[in-house]
Amino acid sequence: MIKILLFAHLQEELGKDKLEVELDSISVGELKTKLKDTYSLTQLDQVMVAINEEYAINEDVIKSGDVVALIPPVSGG
Amino acid sequence: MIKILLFAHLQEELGKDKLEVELDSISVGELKTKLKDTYSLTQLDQVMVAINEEYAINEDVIKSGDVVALIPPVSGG
Amino acid sequence: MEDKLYEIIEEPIQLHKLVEKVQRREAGAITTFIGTVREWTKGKKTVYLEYQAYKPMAEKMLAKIGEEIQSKWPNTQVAITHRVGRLDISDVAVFIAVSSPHRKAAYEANEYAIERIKEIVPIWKKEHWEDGDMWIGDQLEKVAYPSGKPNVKGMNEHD
Amino acid sequence: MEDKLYEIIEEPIQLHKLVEKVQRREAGAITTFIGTVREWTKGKKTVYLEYQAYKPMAEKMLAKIGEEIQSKWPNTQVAITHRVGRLDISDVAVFIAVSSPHRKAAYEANEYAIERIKEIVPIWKKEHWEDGDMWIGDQLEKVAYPSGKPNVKGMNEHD
Repeated sequence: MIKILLFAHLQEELGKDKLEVELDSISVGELKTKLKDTYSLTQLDQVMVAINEEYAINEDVIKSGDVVALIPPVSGG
Repeated sequence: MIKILLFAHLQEELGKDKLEVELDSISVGELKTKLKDTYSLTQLDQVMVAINEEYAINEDVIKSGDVVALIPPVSGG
Repeated sequence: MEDKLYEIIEEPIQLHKLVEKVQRREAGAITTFIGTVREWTKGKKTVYLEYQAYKPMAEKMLAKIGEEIQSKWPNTQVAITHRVGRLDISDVAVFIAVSSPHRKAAYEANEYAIERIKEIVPIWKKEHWEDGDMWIGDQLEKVAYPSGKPNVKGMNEHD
Repeated sequence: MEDKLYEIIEEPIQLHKLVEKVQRREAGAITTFIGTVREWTKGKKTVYLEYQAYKPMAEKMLAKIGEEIQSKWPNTQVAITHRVGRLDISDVAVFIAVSSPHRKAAYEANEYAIERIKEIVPIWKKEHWEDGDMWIGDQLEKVAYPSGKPNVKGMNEHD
């Protein structure tokens, strides 16, 4: 199981702050495609992915038990 | 009468924080020469002069009643 | 170390406490940056802001910025606090303090910190105007990250 | 205006009070510079410092620096306090706060202020070491003012 944390407009679009998907392993790129198809999330191209609180690239592999975060362009400061 | 305020090492060299000289008018440059001769003040070349709280140049004229300050190179901050 | 140098908090930020975190006998200069909620942005009047953070990762990224600074400007000390939740006009959103033996490094490092916060720290701002609201992201102001991810290796250019 | 924006004082400087003097609804950024007494300078250990000011002229020159800043960086607000008397290690000698709608101006204006203080404000520092003391002047670090007087028209270059 992979836990996916949602923030900002993604959280509002889906009406929840996390998703759980039953998968053993998936690349970041594949996960983004899957999320686009399943939840019709917009603007996902500009969304970064963090695995266990570290930024990841499309080729990185997410494993069951990992905590994934979808990080829209940040606007702190 | 012209009042001359002294600060920092000048104050310590002369053992006082002001001088009073009986003059009607004198240029800044002339005053510096006079002070060098009379009080053997050292390092007066690098000392600025302010008349009534404004920086002055050697050609400016000091008049009786003015408050003059000898301003050694500053070191605030 | 009793105080956390890098913090995401919900309460008002205590300015003098943050300065104390970086004050040292070898420091001659402390610079601070205080980011406050501005009333007008690009002609629109802000009523209030809402900040959200991915807190554990945000604190980790703030600490990473501190490490970057200490490697670029040796013998600096850094503390950063970002507030989240609802913030009204003039409230302090972010507070950065940098101490250094000499002032030049303290200014440069401080400016570097705020630039990097805007690049890599997972914090989001929602603008609330009189006629609506919107989550703000760099997509509204800048191009997308060309490399497909934020420059997490350390910034080379200031804007 | 209830508070003085430009002050020479003998008591410890209250940081948050100075920040309040420049906080405004149109400000999005406040930068501060806190100059503290450093223990080691050029290999010599400072025991304490003594600052002396020609107070009325010093306050006038601080105000002049504020005016220069407001003409170079429009819509900034500036407050500067310098402390005089005996200061121990880590005590705050000077505190500069600049607010601005945007951060770039707040950083630049703040750095300009400290550079200008070191040029034109009649304040002197006496170093007290374990084996002696000395009034410090720029003559020990830099050449004399080339024009025979400090550049009171406004600085053009930063060092």
